[in-house]
Amino acid sequence: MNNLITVNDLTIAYPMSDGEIFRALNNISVEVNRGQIVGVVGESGAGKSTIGKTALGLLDENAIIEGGSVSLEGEKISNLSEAGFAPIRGKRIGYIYQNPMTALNPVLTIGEQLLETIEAHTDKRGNAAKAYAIELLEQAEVPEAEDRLSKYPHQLSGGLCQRIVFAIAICARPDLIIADEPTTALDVTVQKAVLDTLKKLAKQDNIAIILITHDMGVVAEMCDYVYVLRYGGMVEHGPTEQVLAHPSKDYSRELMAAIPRIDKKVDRFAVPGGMGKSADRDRALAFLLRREDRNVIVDDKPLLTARNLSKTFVTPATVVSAEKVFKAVDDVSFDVSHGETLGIVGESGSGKSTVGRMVLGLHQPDEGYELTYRAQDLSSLKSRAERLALSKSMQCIFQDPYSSLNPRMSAGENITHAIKAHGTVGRTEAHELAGDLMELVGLPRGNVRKMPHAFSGGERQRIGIARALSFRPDFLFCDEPTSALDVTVQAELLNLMKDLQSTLGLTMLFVSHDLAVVRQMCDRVLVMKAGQVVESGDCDKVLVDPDHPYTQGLLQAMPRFSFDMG
Amino acid sequence: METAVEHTMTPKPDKPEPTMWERFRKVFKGHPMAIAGLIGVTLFILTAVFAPFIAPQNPYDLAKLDILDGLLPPGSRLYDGTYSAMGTDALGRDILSGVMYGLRISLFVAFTAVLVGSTIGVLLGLLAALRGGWVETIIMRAVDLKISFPGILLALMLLAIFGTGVDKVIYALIIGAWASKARLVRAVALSEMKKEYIDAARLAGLSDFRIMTRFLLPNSISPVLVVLPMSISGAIGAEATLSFLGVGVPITEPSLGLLIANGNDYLLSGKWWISIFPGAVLVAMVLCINVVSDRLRDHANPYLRAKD
Amino acid sequence: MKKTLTTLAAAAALMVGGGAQAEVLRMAYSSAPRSVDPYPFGGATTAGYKEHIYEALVGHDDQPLLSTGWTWNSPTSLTVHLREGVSFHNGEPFTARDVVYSACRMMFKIDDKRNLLTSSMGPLTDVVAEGDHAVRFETKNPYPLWIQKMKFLSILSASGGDVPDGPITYDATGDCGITAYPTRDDFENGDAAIGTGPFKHVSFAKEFAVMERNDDYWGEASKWEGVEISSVSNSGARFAGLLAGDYDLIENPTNEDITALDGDDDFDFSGKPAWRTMFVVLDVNAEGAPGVTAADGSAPLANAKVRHAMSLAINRDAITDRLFGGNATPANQYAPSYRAGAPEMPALEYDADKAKALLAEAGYPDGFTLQFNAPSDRYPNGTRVAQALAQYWSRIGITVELNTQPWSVFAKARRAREMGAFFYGWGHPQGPAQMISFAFATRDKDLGLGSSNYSNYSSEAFDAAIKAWAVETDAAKADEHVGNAMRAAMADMPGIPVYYTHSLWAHRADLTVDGRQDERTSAFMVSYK
Amino acid sequence: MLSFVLRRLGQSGVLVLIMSILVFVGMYVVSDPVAVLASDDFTEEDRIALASELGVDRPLMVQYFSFLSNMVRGDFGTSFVYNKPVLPLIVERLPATLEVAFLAIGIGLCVGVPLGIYSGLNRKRKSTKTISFLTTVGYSIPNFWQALLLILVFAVWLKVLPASGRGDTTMLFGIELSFFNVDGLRHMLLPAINLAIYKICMQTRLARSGTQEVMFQDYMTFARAKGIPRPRLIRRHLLRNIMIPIVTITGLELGGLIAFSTVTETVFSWPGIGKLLLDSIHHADRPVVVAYLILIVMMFVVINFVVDVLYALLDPRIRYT
Repeated sequence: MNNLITVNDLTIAYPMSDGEIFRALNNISVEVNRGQIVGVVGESGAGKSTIGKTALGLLDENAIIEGGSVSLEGEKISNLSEAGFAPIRGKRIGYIYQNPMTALNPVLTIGEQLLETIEAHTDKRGNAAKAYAIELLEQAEVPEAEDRLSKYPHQLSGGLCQRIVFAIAICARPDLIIADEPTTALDVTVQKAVLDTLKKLAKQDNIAIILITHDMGVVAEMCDYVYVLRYGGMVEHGPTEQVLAHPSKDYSRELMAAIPRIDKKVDRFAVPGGMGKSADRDRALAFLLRREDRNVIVDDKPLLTARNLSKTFVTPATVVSAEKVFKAVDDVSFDVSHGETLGIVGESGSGKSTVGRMVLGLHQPDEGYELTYRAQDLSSLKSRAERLALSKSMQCIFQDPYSSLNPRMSAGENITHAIKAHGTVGRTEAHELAGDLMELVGLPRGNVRKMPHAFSGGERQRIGIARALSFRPDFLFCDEPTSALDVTVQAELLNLMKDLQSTLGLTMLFVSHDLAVVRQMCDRVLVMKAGQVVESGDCDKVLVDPDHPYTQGLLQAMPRFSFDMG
Repeated sequence: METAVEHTMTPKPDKPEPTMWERFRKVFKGHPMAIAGLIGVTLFILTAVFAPFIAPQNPYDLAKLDILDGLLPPGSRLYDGTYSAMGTDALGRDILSGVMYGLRISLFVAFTAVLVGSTIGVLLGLLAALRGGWVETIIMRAVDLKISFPGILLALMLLAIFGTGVDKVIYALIIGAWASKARLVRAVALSEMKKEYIDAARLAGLSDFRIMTRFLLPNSISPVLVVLPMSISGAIGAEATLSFLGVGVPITEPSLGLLIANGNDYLLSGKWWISIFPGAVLVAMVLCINVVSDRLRDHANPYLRAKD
Repeated sequence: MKKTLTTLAAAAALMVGGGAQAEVLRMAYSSAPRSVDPYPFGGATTAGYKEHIYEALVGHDDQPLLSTGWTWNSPTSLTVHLREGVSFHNGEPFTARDVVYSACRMMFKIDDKRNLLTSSMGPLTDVVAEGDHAVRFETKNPYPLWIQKMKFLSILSASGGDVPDGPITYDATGDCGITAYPTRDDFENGDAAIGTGPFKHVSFAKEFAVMERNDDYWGEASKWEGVEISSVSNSGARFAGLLAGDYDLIENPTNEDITALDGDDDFDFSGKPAWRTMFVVLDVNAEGAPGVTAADGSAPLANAKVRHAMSLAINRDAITDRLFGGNATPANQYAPSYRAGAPEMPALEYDADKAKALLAEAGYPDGFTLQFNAPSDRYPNGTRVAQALAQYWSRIGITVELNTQPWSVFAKARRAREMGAFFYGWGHPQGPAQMISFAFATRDKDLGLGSSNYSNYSSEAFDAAIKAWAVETDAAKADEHVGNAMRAAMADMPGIPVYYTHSLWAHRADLTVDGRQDERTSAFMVSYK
Repeated sequence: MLSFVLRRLGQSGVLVLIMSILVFVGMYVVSDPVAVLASDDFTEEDRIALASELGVDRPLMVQYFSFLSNMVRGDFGTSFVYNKPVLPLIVERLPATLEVAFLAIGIGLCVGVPLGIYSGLNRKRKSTKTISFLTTVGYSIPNFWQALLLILVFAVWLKVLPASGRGDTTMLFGIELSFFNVDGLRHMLLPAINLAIYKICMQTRLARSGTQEVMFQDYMTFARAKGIPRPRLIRRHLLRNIMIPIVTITGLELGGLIAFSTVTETVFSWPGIGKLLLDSIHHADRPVVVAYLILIVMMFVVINFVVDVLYALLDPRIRYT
């Protein structure tokens, strides 16, 4: 039979600056039929986007097609020139880009970007083109289509932008749409709606879709057939249900096992990782548990109480815009007691991180708040010494592993720089300790001297954790610690944090947008929306049958894959 | 960049950090122009350093000069028998020697001025970014002020107060160099400030000074390093202009710029060698410096490096 | 861009034709005339410009111009007889009334600022019209110099301003019962720019002045239909302008540039020994001079032997023909030897060994340290000469720190007397004596002597001679006194004369230029071959 | 918006104050008007009189405050040298400078930006290497020397362009302009080129690096994926984006040209304000220098302001937020 598109033993190589050759794809074969929705899943580095780029001739100029080919309805297209791709791009193959906010040109209006595509692919001009543009937007379910045309991308939400990208993609009614992580940048509620639209569009024009994603949930809901990639190689492929429910390869199994489940809480993920096991680790633990230099109050009072936290951000006026005031957090109160983990969930912009940053003193809350930590009123802290003691005891695990380490310091230095500065440890001791801590968080101590850029995201996050631990904190604020990571890495990391918490008796404030993760990590949870707490309580209650419609909505939107596996 | 990210994310074989020399080689490998430039720069610097030993004449020792040797065309012999490959100027100063010594002055002036100026600029820029508020306002307004203050008047002031001298020119150029750097660094530092490692440092209770020196500085400096060579050639040009305006280095110790300026008077009368030779050398040197700096810039530009 | 290119081509075509026709003389000055109003400003270019339009009782050559002669009634009273049949550009006849008016105008302060030429009028107590064609000048002390100073008093038409009828009575404030004098604008738009000169004002913009021939000129009318004066301060550009055909004649080409004209068919240059003496001023103060230090702490420059040694060390001929290509004259006294009234003096010899010996004899066998100052932007070749001097002195063992500064800085330091030795040039309209009377005489308010005596030089012999000269109305006797003064000064050498400058003009080869000593450039000097 | 403007105004007020003080002190230490203006046959009495007429015999503080009080009344004083009110003196020379400055910037943009985009798009080509070589040469030659070489070539050897002066001008709304006048344009060309060469090099570099960065943005890839024809890709998507930094820098550059093209104006004896500044500094004409620099400070404030506005116009992200 004649497939719509056939990727045949494709191998793509990049010569790297250090002389090595890096293979983004290795003998990959993919087949897609008309109207079929095919998923290509894999974690970062799997090379899944490269497939789409090859099909559209968008590979970076220095990429080399070492072998194999891509053919569209039998004719080979992978070797076409820039000009040769002209009749294909947008016309026969539509493309949906990872991040709608960056995919649209920030300085051109939506209308301009839509119309130029229409004029490129159809003979519609002037009003006809405009009418068609509006029609497309309406098909993509963009409300008030007409006056969106005059807007600029940054004026619209991510969801809307993605719908506009859809409209652009279907403009020439292509046979195939390549959707590269179409929903990664979107909130879970938006994600669902957007995916539905995409599905609808595909159906109505019988357009085939290659859906590139890392999200099993998305695959489960969208795809009939799925390919699993890893490090540019094919792991396995088959009908979605089969691959997801009964993965035949270890990696696939791991992948599935690593996915946090909203419906049931596991105490550990069935993946390798967690604390390193060795003498170093014990030395590290010994250091961390040596607490005589700290005054531990053990009573039934909560470790941290927050009352009426509010935060207003003011952006000063500029030439063109007046001063803007934005209330990020609006009167939030909560307690965190010893050893417990309090979760805060909410969509982007709900102000959940701001709460934590206020607790840490990285943001100054608005007047009229009350923050007590270890029975100490934080607002009254004056002397540097008090502050110091506090900052040692309250630490943070940051969101973005790529910016949370000082790029100009070795891993070890990143971990122990501060405690050296405070004189907690001496030079040699510090070096030892750095090694031990790295072992503790599951990194070989041999990497102590490496610079951050030599580590992967997950590894950097571990270094971040080691740094936080080095202060022997009681309280950890985890600000979306895994949102930037792949599921398997996330699972390992979450395991590690569970272990550390139980061994060191840490108290945690855990912020995440992913209800499933929160379900796995937290005892109690606050649900935030637009700066306010809409619901709070035990996870098992709130995340199972919530009272508040918003929370219910969140749960609804969660892509869940229903195939249960043993 | 997708590819760049993927690359860092793939498990790396345990490779030691590249040494200075390896980095260096990586930057210049396969860029003949840049290498040529590099060689050029080194040659110029060597000439400047060893001028007193290789120059046929000491052009700064008035007793050695004789106007009877004046305006000799290239390839003549001076009264005392010295061979003058590039001819002499009106005062019997051997142009070749003049160029060697001039190179010395020009490079010295430019380098010290730019280095000191940039250091000041960088520190102020960082301070502005770190402290914000009135500190920032004052520093940035000072930058504005400097931009609207003419260098010639500045140089004149220094000259009037302290008299002529190479050091005065350096002061003038330092004051010329700091502002742009302060601007640049502040911009970069501000974006660095948004990153979480700064929060981490704050959280660790580190002092502002430490944050500035160990965290902000090393991460904000590279753009400055990239423009540094260009500033240096800029400073050489500026020094030349000051000399042309009569407020530059002492006329008895001409820099390249001053040699050119003097030669200017003779261009129309066909005594080309007096300004063309120093001019050519100046251009060549600046050219080398810039070729090298361009290479460094391209290399520092992440968009391009991912592709290299 | 494209458009400009085409226009450019058109222009190029135009250029070829251009240049040839020269009924209008296009001259380029080295600096812009400051005003059309003849009084407020001095300076060669301003003077050169204004004498096209205005004339004075005495010409630049100290000979009668708008006058026919004069008689001394007493050493303090001079009657000048005016030329008859002269009329202004506006047709008004020229009379004594105009002279008194002009004198008043000279003294009058415009917006409370004196005219920079006023000082020459200082000693005058009264100016009286004697009938229509004679004017009497009264001074409180004998003021024979007035004869020569009269050339500063450009004659304006009394009809110019708002002047009540009837005779004008002079007073030193310049008020003279005159309601209003013409303003700067009146002059620049031409209403008040009315003289008796051979050219009439047409327009005067920032760097560009246009004049047309005065066909009713009392003397011989000019051959030039008109004159255009541009001002190009950068010598390179000025010279290039000539070569490019923008101008027919330029003043002050550099000595370097004119060498390019050797054997050039289209362009040529002319020179004229000028009245300016370039010399080194030495502070002879016995307490020592700023910037001059000797090992034994003594004051070298106070020792005449040292000063003579420094003079002996200088090879003046080398300077004049190497740096000036012969377009300068080695100096042998403080005023150009070729000026009327200058005494005969021997050439100054050059002998480095003798200089060394003399220096040793003076007690400085190993020399001393001398900071030598020179303005960097004032005199043609100035900095080079300064370096040459430094060369010669360092050869006889003096350690010279040459310090060149822009004129503005230099002038301040000079006025503040912060310089022990500096290079300086002085030219003067009034013969040889004037300059030394200012430069070397002991200060004397009444006679206005020694006001620029930066040498702190004081010699009875010299002062006696100068004082005698200052009050001598008989020309021959005056010259005698000048001679004595000059010899006295040269014997002590409070300053070292180096050379006399020549004025230079570069011009189209088909023109001849009969230059003048006073460094001015005017159309009268220029004619076709 | 208003608060912003007010803050800016306040700050620039302070700037003007500081600048005026700096210049006052500066000119005071640099030169003595009397020494420069008085001719040698002035008696000491004449000099003292002159000093009092210029008002420079009073203590500096007094001079400064009387200057301030006059300035707030809009009177910037009278030139020592020309004995004319300062403001007209500067204003009448302004058009000449503005013309050349704009022409130079214009040339810079029209030549530099296309070159830059070209070399940004074809990084590997020979021609690109040549361009970058030339740009480097271009701005490594000292401005004054460049000027003389230009004169040498175009005026002396080729005799196609006049070497100096402003040439004929046409009156327009009472302003003398060289633009609408062949002779004027010809006179303007050499100075303009002299100033433009550096700008060309700079614009080329700006446009090149801009292009290189923009070309790797997601939206460029996506636009290609949409199948937009390349010309439009460059005209709309690329150009619009690189213009943003270019405009910002060009603004300041223009300011620099207007304020300090002293060397060029001197060498070509172009009757503009730059030459005026240099002459005034050399003639100790403090009133002119002070007024001049105060105006320049104000100009830069305005330019910064305009640049911000332009920035907003070009970048909707700033316009609508």
